[in-house]
Amino acid sequence: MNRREFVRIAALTGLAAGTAYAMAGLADPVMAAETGNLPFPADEADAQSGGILKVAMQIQKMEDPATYSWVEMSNQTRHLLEYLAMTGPDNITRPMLAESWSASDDLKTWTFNIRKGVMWHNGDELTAEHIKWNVERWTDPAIGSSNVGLSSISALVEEVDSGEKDDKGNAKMVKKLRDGAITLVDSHTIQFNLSKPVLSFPEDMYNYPTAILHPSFTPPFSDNPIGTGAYGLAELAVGDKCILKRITKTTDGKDFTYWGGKVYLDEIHYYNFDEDNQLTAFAGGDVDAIYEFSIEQMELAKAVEGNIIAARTAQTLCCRMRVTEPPFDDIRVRKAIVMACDNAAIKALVYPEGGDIGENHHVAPVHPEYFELPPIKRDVEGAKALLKEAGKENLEVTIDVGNTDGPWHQSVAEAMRDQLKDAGITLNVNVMPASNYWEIWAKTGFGATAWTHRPLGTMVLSLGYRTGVPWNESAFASAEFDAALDAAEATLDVEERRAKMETVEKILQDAAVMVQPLYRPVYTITSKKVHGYPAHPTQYHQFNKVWMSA
Amino acid sequence: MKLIGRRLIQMILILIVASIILFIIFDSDTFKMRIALAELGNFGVSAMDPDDYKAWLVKKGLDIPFYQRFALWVGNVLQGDLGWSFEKNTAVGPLLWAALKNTGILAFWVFALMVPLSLILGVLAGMREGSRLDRSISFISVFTTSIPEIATAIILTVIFALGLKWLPTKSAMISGFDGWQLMLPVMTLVLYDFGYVARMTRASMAEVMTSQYIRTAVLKGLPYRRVILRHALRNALIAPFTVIVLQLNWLLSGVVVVEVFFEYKGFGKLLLEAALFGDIYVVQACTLVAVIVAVTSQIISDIGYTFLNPRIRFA
Amino acid sequence: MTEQIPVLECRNLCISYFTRAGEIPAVVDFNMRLMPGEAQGIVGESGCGKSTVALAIMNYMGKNGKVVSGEILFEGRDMQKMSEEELRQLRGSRIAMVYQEPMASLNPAMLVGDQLAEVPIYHEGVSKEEAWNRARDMLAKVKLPEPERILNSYPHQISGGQQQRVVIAMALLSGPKLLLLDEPTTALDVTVEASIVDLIREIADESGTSMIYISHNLGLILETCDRITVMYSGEAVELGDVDAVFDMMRHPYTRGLFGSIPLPGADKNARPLVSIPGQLPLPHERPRGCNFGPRCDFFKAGVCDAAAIRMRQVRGSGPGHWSRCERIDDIDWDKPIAEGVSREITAPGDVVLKVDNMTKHYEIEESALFFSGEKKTVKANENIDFDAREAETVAIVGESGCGKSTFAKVLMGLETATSGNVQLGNFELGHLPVQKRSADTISKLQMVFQNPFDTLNPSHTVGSQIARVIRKFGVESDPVKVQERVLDLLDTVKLPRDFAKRRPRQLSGGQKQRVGIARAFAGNPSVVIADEPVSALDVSVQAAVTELLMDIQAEHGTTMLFISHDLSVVRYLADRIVVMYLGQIMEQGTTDEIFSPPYHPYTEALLSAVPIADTHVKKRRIVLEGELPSATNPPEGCPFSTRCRYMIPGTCDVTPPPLKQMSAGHRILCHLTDDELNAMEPVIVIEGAPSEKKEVRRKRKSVAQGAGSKAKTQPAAKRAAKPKAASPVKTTAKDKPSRSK
Amino acid sequence: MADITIEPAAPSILAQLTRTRIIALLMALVWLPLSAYVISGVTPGGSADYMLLPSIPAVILLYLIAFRAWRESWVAVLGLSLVCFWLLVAVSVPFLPLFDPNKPIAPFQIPFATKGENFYLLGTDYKGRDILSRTLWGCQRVIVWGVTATLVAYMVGMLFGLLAGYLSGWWDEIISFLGNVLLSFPVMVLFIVILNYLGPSGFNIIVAVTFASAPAIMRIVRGLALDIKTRDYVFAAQTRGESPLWIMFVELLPNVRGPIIVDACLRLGYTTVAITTLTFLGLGLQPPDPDWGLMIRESAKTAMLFKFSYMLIVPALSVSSLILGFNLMADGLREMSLRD
Repeated sequence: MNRREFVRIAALTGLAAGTAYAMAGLADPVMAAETGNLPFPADEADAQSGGILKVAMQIQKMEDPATYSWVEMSNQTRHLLEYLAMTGPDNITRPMLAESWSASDDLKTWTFNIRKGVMWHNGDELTAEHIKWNVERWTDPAIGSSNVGLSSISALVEEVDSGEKDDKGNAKMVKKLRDGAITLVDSHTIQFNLSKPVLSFPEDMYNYPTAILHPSFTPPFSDNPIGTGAYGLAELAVGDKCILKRITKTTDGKDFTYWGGKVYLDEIHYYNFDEDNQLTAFAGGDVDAIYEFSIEQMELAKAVEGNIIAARTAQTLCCRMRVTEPPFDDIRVRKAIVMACDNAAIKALVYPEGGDIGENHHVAPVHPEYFELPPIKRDVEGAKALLKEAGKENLEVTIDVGNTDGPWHQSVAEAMRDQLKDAGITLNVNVMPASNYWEIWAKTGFGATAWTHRPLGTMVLSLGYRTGVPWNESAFASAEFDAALDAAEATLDVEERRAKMETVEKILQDAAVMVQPLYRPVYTITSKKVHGYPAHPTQYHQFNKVWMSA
Repeated sequence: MKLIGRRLIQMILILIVASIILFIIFDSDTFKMRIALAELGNFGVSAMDPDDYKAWLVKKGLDIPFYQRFALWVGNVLQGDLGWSFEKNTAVGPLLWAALKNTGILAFWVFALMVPLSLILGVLAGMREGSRLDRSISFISVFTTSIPEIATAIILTVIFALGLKWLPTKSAMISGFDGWQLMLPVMTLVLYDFGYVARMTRASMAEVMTSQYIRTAVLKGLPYRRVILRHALRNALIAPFTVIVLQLNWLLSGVVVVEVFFEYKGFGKLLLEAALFGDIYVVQACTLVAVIVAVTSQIISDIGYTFLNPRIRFA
Repeated sequence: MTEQIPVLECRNLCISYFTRAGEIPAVVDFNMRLMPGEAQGIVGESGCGKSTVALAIMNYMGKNGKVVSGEILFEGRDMQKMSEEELRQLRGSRIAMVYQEPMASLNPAMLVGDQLAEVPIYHEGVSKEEAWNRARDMLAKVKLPEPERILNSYPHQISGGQQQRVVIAMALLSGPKLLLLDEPTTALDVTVEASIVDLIREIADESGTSMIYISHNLGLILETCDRITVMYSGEAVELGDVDAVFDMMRHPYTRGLFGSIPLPGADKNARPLVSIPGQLPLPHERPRGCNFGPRCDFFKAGVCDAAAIRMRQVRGSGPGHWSRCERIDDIDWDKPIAEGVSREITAPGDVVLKVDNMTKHYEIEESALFFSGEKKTVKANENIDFDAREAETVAIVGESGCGKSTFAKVLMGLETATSGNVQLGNFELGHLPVQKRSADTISKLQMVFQNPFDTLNPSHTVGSQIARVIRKFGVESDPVKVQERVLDLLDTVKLPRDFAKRRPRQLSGGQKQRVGIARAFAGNPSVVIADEPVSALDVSVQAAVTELLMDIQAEHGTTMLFISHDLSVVRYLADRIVVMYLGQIMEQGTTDEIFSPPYHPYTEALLSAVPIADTHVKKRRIVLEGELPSATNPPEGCPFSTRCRYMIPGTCDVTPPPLKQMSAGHRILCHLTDDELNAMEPVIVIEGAPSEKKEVRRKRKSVAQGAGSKAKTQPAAKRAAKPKAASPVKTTAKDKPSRSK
Repeated sequence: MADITIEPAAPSILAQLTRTRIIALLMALVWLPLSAYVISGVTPGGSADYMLLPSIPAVILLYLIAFRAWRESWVAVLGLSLVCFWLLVAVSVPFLPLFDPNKPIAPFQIPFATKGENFYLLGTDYKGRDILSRTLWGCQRVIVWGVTATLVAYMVGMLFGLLAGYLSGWWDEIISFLGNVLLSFPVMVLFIVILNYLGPSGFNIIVAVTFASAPAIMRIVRGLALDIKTRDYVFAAQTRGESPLWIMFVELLPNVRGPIIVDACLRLGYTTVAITTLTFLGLGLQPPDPDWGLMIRESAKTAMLFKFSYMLIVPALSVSSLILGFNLMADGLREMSLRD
């Protein structure tokens, strides 16, 4: 167990981060220990208060935070609405509105201690009751929150007959909170009783739609924005701008004190720019920071004065083959395709700066339980031999590409096309609009699907590769794999889990389900005036300790 | 006046036809899916089963057949309600007015510069057809008109914004109105458009100058000034007048690329974004405006033509 | 007289245009002396340089025209040496001009009053009010009714005749010493032309202004001028007193010109017209020596083409009579021009075409998708009733808007008759549109069109256009035979066979008209409608085409309906004449019956209006008043009642006139009694001695009546562009001079 | 753009030129292989390249013929030279020693840069693709789609124009009304709506251009047809009992051609602008094959810097020069037709 891992485990077990760092013998330059269990970075000595941070981002609407569908939406409210936990730029999750948490050994009971003295913008104090109200709301079928899909929350609900019938006359099932799933221990302690073990409960609590709302909330949020954050909403114009200002008074006129210590910025301004134009807006001096720029814009970014920030992520592209569709039902074909590809070369071509090489098993180096398998090697001759064996010489296949995460998908596919040519495989790249791709992503024989970053590797594998799960786009089915994954997921200890992950990763890699060439970095840029800007893997804006020099 | 009546009725017919077609187009599954994607995100949509999707459509009011939505929309528009933008999550009316206001400012300056420039150059060139001045002006106007707006925008940006750094690159005007940011878009449009109007003016002037009544005027012994100012200009400016008014219509097209390139928040950008999003009511409203502007400019040009041309006025 | 300074003198004037192709001499060695009060006519075919002379006098040559040598003296001062400002002061004040197209010559966007007032304001510096007053007076002087209304009108609000009067008034406003008239009546209807000519003559008599009258019409010159200059291909070929030149032509071209116009004495069978062979040389292709040489019967190599020909004084004539003929003394001028080959008279046969009470009404409405305007009925043809026999030529005569074209359309099946019948042989086709007619019927009825530039499709070869007709009408279908037939037809119209491969662009106007005739006769028609087939051609070509048409007609025994506005031509070639006015037949009868009393009052006026280039002819002067009514709103009663000088109030303007049978085929539609009609005197009398002419003219002047007559639109005949000699022609056609280079 | 008024008189120079069958043959020789090459989307470098080989002399021959005919108008000759230059590039680009236009080599090489043994005359783009190669290859797509779209628009516009102009009556009312409906949309709105609906591709650009241009063409042709149908030769054909179709296509159509050629040159320019602009807006031709609008689009977000502005300037100047060529040609032809 290295030190970084230790910190992570400590956090998972509910130790205060600072303590964990101290135990790991880290100098802890980043995380505040002395300010007492805060998830934010330490205050910098020369930090100056005041100033407006202008950020270019797409401005979305603020309807119901429980049904957010875009990261941008959550960024707009991230400094108003806060979460039980917070995953930092280092991919480590720390307590936020919760002070600490603990899990039972079977990982079926999670107890959260709610931070005391957290004040709502209307003057109320945050209690466990409020948390319960939020969790109940997420599980309300009428709300339709995607949080129900989180493994943690799904373990709190049961399917019941809604009493209605669908078109075919079958009983319509709805998910409802189980009785006794939530127990209020005291005013600041809440306990979740799960139906199955869940490892990622704290990580789930920083999933962007899990922001904690005041019980007085009615959508849209922008009409009556009450949160616990340091900032309030001053103006929102969708597709134009979103202006946040420091809160000094509660709505009932009292002085507002923020629980999270010092914040520096007076105002945070989001201005709407398309992703393509954010960097040029930055270059033109309109904004101080941007949501993201693409790899194509790297050279432009380098030429502009500013700090380029690259975040390591688990965001990836899975060029996955559906194992039930011919010719991919033949593992020799899949293997040949995988072997003929050179992931390292593709990564170097598509994302020369930052990022990680993919290893075709969908566990990223940034994941804590990542087990490093031997590097995969390109083997063109082997591929040819396999094809010959399978009687599929001069194989011609088509890959569907939707560029759902940007044109780099296509670059990957084209690079693959060139590499596969060496093995005598003809790859046709079928480019289609993103919306069309999402209609066929789970059905097509060969498709390039983007997977987003998730804090734990097991989370992804559970979602995408267990037998029969809805998002199992490759139709991969292996009892062995499921069992190995179960074992890993039941293990709280990271070191142990990592060991178990070897089998999991190996099974998936050997099944040659996908060519996963890379984990892409996420780039952003800030002006030299901006200090402490976080490089978050999922582009979550955490501006509490960001400050502007004059 | 009967003509105007005809035009107005024609306009209403066009509007009805156009908006029905738009409703049909945007009724397609592709567009609904596009709205869903934008609203719910990629994974959000892919996680939906058909029932959920249907429910979502019901929630958005997109499950209603297009003809019913059309009828509803017509009713609302007649009451001054232009509908709701899916993308911007706001009423279309204010959105459209803000965009039109910005485009209006742009158009005002474009016209304020382009009209005198092109008329003066056109008249100077047409006055002495074939002279060196005429040929220079003609060539310059062919030249500038030949450079598409996107290229003009690039060249001006490279020179004035990137190279000399005199002007800002983009015109998003995020911190309020800024005249400097208006300059590149205006220059682009003026540069592209003036040549066309100047050429029309020149052709009209040249034609008038060879006409027999100018010969009559000269052979009547009138001073050259009088011949030009009293006899030639009045007739020569009839055609450019209508052309200029019709440029309004062109401008609505022309601004799209300029506004998108310079990030200027006007009508063109709104339209393009709404169309790409599948934001039916915004597209409808923009089309409404576009057609009204087009037909109105036609009416104005008709009236102006009639007014300026006694041959028609007193027919 | 000799002491007087000429108002204008042109000495050895040479004018050239400078184009990319180089210098093109437009006028060469032009001399003219115009004394005060004198009226000088310049006559010539298109492209002869007559308008260039006028514009050179005004010093308005455009940017590429230039006086190369010689001088123009205005009252003794060289205009070339004047400054712009001096010129400006002359123009419009001392020298004024009247133009061919009155509508185009007036600024459409200015009130007539303003345009008139400019003249005194800028030349005499008078106040605006004073200027308007003068303008008003001047309008009254040019006999415009309601001058006040006209002053406050825009040009398009008044009729063509009135516009021309306005232009004349504008020219006269500052009492010019010299008035230039450039084809001032060409764009007008015949009856309107007559009244304008009348006005011009009156002005000349009254004010003592010198005039230069440019025209292609010899008759007009005779009626208006004292002296005449005949121009050919940029040169004056003959000049002298009008009488001297008309009675003692001393240049072959002048003689040729007279030979090709049908004068009252001519007869199509006994004394056919004699055309001048060949055609006008292009300005940059003029031959050496005499320009007329290649077309001249008296051409003598070595004499006529040796060097530029000088003007020579004509011996035995008046002092000012000159001719540019090298062989002036060698030619026996008294010997009549070689006569045309006379034709055998073919007696008219059975009735081929019978038009019985045919009426055609149009409904016009303001067409729109959603508005229906009021419907108006245009009575284009009303009770047309006549017949035509085999081998007969029936002429339909009338001014613009008389319904000639509609009638042709009904015959051809492009329109159907509203009522009545049209029978071709025994076959009824008045209600049968062309699509429903059999190829046979269609081929029996063919047409020769007016405008040579429109008659052939510029995109197809001559041969293919004729061949199409042959195939279409099923005359031949075998390609070889079709081709043979095409060549035969070209022979028939006297065109070289290789023309079959040419495109219309490469043909001259006359040649195109020949092809048009070949096409019409390709299907062996029994009736040919010729719609003003020669009116757009130059005079010297007209005769040739007319003759050709009649030769073929005579040969095939074809019936011809000859539509024309020109009574001289009609008189020459028609057997019978139908006179139409506002869609109705006013009078019909044999040519003799029409040209001698009793007349319909309209026929009488029409006869009087036609200018005749013969000093032996005496005309009664009848000038029509009022305007040509609109066909959409014809007068009640007799259509001619608004302009008729015999109008009986209460009868003519209320009751439609009865049809009077004067003799077997002579019918007149009029309220006048037979006695009144019979009491009419002949309009045209041919007299013996040329010397009486002067008196005749004086007399005419006293009869002359000015009136604001109106031409509704310009005659269709004039709409066509004048044949341009400039079209790129490379031909070896018969009517092309064989040039010595 | 609003319509340009065209002198109805058939310019004789044009008529003379178009008459020549050779020219039609040469044009076909250039056009058919080139459009087949681009539209079928064959991979360059294959044997398909050789079908462009005969087009090269054809372009040169065409240029010489037109040069001779138009030499008096330097405006027309200049325009012709520009257009023929790009046409020559389009047919000969597979044979030029260029880098693969889609192959990333070394990104952000400025013009005249030498890296390794490679020399980049116009530099490379953000992906490291050679700009010179992309520009030259790009003209193929621009020219082929532009001209094809214009051609189709003309066919449709002329057909309807002839129907409306010659048949008049209800045909005219209906066609003119539909034309007005389409003309009432600002062109860009029409493009956006159509391409947005059909999806961005070359074929859909043809559809969109047809919808946008055909009404204007229809108007011009209708006007010409209205004029021509009063000519005596049409009258003659009618009185000969020819069918309306025959009259429209044999009598009217060839005579409409003259004035239409000037308009066609202008419209080729508009279409080129439209394709470039639409591609820039993301509604036109799709990546990765090179196209000027696409190059601008890609560079506008990756190279908005003075030192990288060559990436924008090169395609911008290329498209401008092609359009300038079309416009100058139109201008020269009109001037010549007016002179005669």
